Amino acid sequence: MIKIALPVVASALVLSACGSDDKDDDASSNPGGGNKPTYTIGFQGGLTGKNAQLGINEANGVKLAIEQANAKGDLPFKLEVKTSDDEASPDKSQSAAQKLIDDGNVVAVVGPAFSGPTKAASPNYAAAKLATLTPSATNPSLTAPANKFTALLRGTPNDNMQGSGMATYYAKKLKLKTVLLIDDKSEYGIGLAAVAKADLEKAGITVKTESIPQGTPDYTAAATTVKNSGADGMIYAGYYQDGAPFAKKLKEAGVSIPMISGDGTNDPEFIKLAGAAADNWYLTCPCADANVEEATKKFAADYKAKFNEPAGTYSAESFDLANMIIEQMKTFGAEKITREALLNKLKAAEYKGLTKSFKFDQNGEYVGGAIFLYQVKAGKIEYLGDIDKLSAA
Amino acid sequence: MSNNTVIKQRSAESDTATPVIAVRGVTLRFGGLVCLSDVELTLNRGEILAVIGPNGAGKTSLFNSLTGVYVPQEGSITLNSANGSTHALLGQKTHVVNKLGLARTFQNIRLFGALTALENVKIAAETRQRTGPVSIMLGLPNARRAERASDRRAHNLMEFVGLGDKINELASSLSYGDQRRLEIARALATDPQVLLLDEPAAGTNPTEKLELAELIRHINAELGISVLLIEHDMRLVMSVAHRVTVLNFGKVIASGTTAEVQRDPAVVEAYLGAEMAAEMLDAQAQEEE
Amino acid sequence: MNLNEFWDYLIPGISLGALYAVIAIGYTLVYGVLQLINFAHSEVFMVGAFAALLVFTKIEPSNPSGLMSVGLVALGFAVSGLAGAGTAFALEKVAYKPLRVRNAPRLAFLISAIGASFFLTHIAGKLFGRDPKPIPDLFVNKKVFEIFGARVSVLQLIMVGAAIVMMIGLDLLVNRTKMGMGIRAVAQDAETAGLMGVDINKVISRTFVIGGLLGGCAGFLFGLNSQVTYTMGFFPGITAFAAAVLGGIGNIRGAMIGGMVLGIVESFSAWQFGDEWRYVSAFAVLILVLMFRPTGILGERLGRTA
Amino acid sequence: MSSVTTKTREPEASFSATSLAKLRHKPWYKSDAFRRLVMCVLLGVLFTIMTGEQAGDDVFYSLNDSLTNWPWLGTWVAVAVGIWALITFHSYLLGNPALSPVHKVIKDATAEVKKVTPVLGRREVKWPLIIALVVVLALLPTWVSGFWNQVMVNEIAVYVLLAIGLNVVVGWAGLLDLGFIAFFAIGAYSAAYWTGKLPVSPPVELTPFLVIPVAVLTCLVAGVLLGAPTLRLRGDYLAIVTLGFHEIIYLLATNADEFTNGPAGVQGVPHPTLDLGFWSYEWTTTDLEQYWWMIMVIAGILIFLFLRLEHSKVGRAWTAIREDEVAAAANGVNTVKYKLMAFAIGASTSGIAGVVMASKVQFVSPASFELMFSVLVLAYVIFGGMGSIWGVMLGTAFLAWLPQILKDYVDEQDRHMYLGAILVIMMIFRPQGLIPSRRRKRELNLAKEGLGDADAMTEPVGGRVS
Repeated sequence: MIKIALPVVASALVLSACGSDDKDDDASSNPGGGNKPTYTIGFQGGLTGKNAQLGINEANGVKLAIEQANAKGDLPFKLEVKTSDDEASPDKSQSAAQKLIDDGNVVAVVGPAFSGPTKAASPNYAAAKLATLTPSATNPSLTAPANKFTALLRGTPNDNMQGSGMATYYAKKLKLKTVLLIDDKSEYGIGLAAVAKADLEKAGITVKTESIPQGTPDYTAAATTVKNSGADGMIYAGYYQDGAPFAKKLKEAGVSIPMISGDGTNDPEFIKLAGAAADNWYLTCPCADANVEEATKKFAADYKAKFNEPAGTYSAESFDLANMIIEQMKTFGAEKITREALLNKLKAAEYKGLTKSFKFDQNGEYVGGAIFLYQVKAGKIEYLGDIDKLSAA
Repeated sequence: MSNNTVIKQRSAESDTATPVIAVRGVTLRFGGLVCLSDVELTLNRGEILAVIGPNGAGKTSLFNSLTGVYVPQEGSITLNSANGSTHALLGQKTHVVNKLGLARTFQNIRLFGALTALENVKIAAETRQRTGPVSIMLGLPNARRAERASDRRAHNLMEFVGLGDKINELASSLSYGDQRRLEIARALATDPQVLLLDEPAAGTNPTEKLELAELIRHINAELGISVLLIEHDMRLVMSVAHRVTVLNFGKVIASGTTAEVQRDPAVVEAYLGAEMAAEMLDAQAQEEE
Repeated sequence: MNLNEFWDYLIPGISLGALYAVIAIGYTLVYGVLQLINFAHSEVFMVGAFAALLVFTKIEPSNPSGLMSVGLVALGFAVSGLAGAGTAFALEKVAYKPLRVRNAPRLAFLISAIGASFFLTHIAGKLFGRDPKPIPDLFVNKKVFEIFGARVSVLQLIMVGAAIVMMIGLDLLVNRTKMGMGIRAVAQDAETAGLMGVDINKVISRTFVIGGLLGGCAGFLFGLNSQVTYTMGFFPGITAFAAAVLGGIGNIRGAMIGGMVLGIVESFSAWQFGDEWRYVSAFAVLILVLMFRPTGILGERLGRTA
Repeated sequence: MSSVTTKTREPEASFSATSLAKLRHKPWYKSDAFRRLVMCVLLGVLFTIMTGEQAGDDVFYSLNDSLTNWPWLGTWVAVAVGIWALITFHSYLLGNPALSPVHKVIKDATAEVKKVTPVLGRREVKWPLIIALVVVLALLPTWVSGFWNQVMVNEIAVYVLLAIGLNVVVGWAGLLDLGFIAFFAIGAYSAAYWTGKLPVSPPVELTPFLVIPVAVLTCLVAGVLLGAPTLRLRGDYLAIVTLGFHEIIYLLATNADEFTNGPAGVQGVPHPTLDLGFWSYEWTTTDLEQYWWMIMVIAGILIFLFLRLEHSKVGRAWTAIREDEVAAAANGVNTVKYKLMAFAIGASTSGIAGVVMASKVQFVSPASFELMFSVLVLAYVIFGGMGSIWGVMLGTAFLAWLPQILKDYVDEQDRHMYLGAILVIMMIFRPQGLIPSRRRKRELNLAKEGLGDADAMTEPVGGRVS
């Protein structure tokens, strides 16, 4: 027994020690001088496990932002990135957070990616006064003051806005009578669906609900359910990975009612996966047209060049949030950046990014933000405009 | 439990004519294959009954039916306990049958090989104790007492079967004959009224066979346990059994004392084939003349 | 509950069940000869799908139809079947045979299989990307037939047809050929079969190859039906394993029946209770059946099916 | 029976020497050395892919990149061929290995260890060692960083608790349970329910410590409810039933939104508090050491209780059932009762772990209870050496620690690839696990020799082929 146990334990301890030795070299130990100080922006999200692709998209967005900021050469400091994988699991989230908290160089964090891990890790971040800017945790309850998640800033409109945007469009513009509301049993999906349902019912529309969980082996039955539901409009609250095969089956089943989905589906990949079946789908997004502006085009090209895949859902949002952090860090000038000071600056900051403008209220909630509507036409996501304006017209 | 009641003395004075086990009209089928057909068998209290028969005659199937491993389709098996109660054994679970007082050994020894000899016996002894997991985990006095008692009982039984010096050896490392005896000790540890021995002499050498015969008689006489014995070795059967029942093709073809059965033409035929049997019987008749 | 809806849900149930059945055969065959759960079979299925994806991404068929489509589908079967067979073969050689030679306990095989499954999943993720990818259209003719008022797509016909052909072929193979006799012999009693001169290693290897072939083809059909991802094997794998057990593991016909039953149960529960209860119903049916028939619906071993 | 194939080919006397030689001659491509070479080259290619680039949008990217990266590919293949050469020609290259200095050092070291091992078993050596180990473990959190502290509590300690429970089921009673995390979930949701955090409110609100007995009871009942009808199933059937049970519990947690709040989970499960009248303590988010010590105490109590059980009639009865169910029943062991007991004990341990997890993380959602975790915890137990509490704990600690440490050395997304590879390699070279229990080891040896008819888990597969 000892023969095996000793070497295993010993090597474990040695390796653990090596792995975490960056704890000591705090940024404050080499202030100014000839060398620029080095700071790290952390990223926490699920890089493995369920929906890993979203976490990877976000991590890549952050990496790209930091690489570009360093390359520009106008920073009074050097930036590094440190990713920490929480496997999209709440109980792994605390240690992932701690990894970033432990590293004295980390001054702010982009993430956590999902609401569950955010809920689990936010008390730890709050205790460490380490700012976390989440690009994709949309659960409305996160910013409730009772939680005391004082270091959490939500860099995305919560479920409420998109859900009500969809409801508004269906109620006022298309004037539908019965809407079938489908969620994918992900946190994002049920949150979005709950808001949409409340708003649709408020507008006097009959709502039918269905759940089609992620990774359903065959969407034919689901498509049949939609076909037979008698609804004259459908909302799909989920991600494109599942939305795409579902769209294919809907097309095969001959469903032709209006279909709308949120930013989880608003992605070029949706069209790539669903092909012609994606046509006519409405897609909402709290982000203005991503295809028109030069800056976004450049971002898309740079991203593709670096990661050899197109920028995915939340890549640009994470890119924005990282840049927002960098911008605030610049305001420190030669001064030493502390977590708390940066957190306070970020709370008050305003930043115009590629996707939208970022600003937070006193609870860390994203402020403002119109919801924009897109539609897939002939294999392209086309910009239709602000939902409120479209519906008013 | 005190030391001297560990091996209970069951009085041999009880009426030897009352059957402990009565098998009536038992028929066991597997699909179309009839293993036992209308088997009748009576084991009287305090006797040693041998069940003999050629290979495949259904002897082990009979044992399995008695102990609840197989459930025969027809018939009844009754156990008349020493305390006067009667139990139907048919369809009972194996461990319940054991609790009612039937213990058995196996033709192909089935010991718990990774445990020591003593532990094998203890397992069986402990099935008669009522201590639960909670009192064991908390180390309550009754659990400790029970552990000590089973330890003592196991030691005594090991001595009884003559393995007193091998208690700490692994069951699988014992010699064949010792394993047979360990299996008997394990069966005795459940404090049975009836002991079912399935070919206990198979694979043992002549000396061991003699010792085994001695042990069986001992068990029967000293402990007052009725014994049902399956055996191929005729010398052993003739030396220990009070009565013999002969099975062939799942049917009882003869039953009686050893001498009666030996002369039964049907038995001889079953063992030797019709022609040989005729010759044998002729020869016997001539001898007697 | 009207009759039209009944057909509407029965047909996807059957086509999904046919896929489950084909995968389940892979589990059942291996269980038959080795009495162990080949946990990594779901990855064989995934590799089959990726093989088809690679080939068709390279070919980039543009608006294929008619004979061209038939050829492409046949190519898909060939490629994915070969890839599946190859993966299963390698799997046996790397994750099972060394353990067999060392007389490892059965649970070690299970863990080895789980390890192999992890490894294959994630190396596929690394090698081919972690985002789902579509298999290009192999037939533009998406014509939908009406059978009893229910819609049946070409793909569903292909799925069911292929499954039936594979199952009949396998049944003939196992029951009518010398190779099948070897498999049955090993399934019944490996030791005796070995003494009779059956090369057990070869039989086991072949069993894996056959199972892998079917699994790979199922992966291709599955990918065609939705899309290809590195994690796509896990749940169909679990369900197919459940199907194999439901039918009586080790029994080929049992696997077919089990797969069909689970496919239909899933589809009907999607209809009656909603899609989110699909696996709940499937596993509830499994547990209930096993409570009353502890060895599954048919409950025999591979060796005794003939 | 382990030499089946070799014995069947006894050459007869009529064969001439040359014809025999011909029979024995294998073509070069069938020789072991050549096969090994092919294996090694393939492994080299595999390593190239494993260490290559992550593919993205283009499915061919990684293939093209890795397989045209000649220096890299060449290095790996060269290393592989080098290893092959070493294996095949080691006697030429190194001389007789038995004489080489390295060999001697290893041999001496093992001899030394073997000499020490029995000494360690002696009472006066053993207890001080155990006490020292406990002290070291207790001090451990004060030496490591906060990150490792979190890992130790959330990922290692909680899973060690789980593994201790699963060891009772798998290691001792020999039941193959692929749905163990279901009870973990029941425990965690019990904690959420009884502290009033679920959408449905409980009759009385309890503190986490008081929830533990309630959760234990709930899991006990759940274990019995699942076990009673299914425990008569054979090994593999039981495996799929438990797996199904897990999936049902998981989907109930996900789908029954009105009761569990669905995938969004429930937040704010309170930290435990201890009030002994004269002294009270409240755990907080930053109290990592205190959590570690709390779990150490819980684990210590469980280990103490379970070891007693193992060395009692219950443990012996489990061994008996594992080895030969028929013989056990024939000797009066109520097999169903004992199996059920193991199942229930395991389930309630899992429940304790669930409560601890819920109140440490303060958040419960289905994402913590995915099927993969049930599979993983079984792998942990077997990797450590089922049946031996120490082995199981070490194995779990190692495998839970490994993905965390790999974070620093490999791409985070690739960690499970390495984990998988390690599982396979470990099972090939040490199928009995890191520290197998003595009884289990004996059973394995018996089964290998074809003597014992061990339980479904130790019995070799495929009829023991040579």
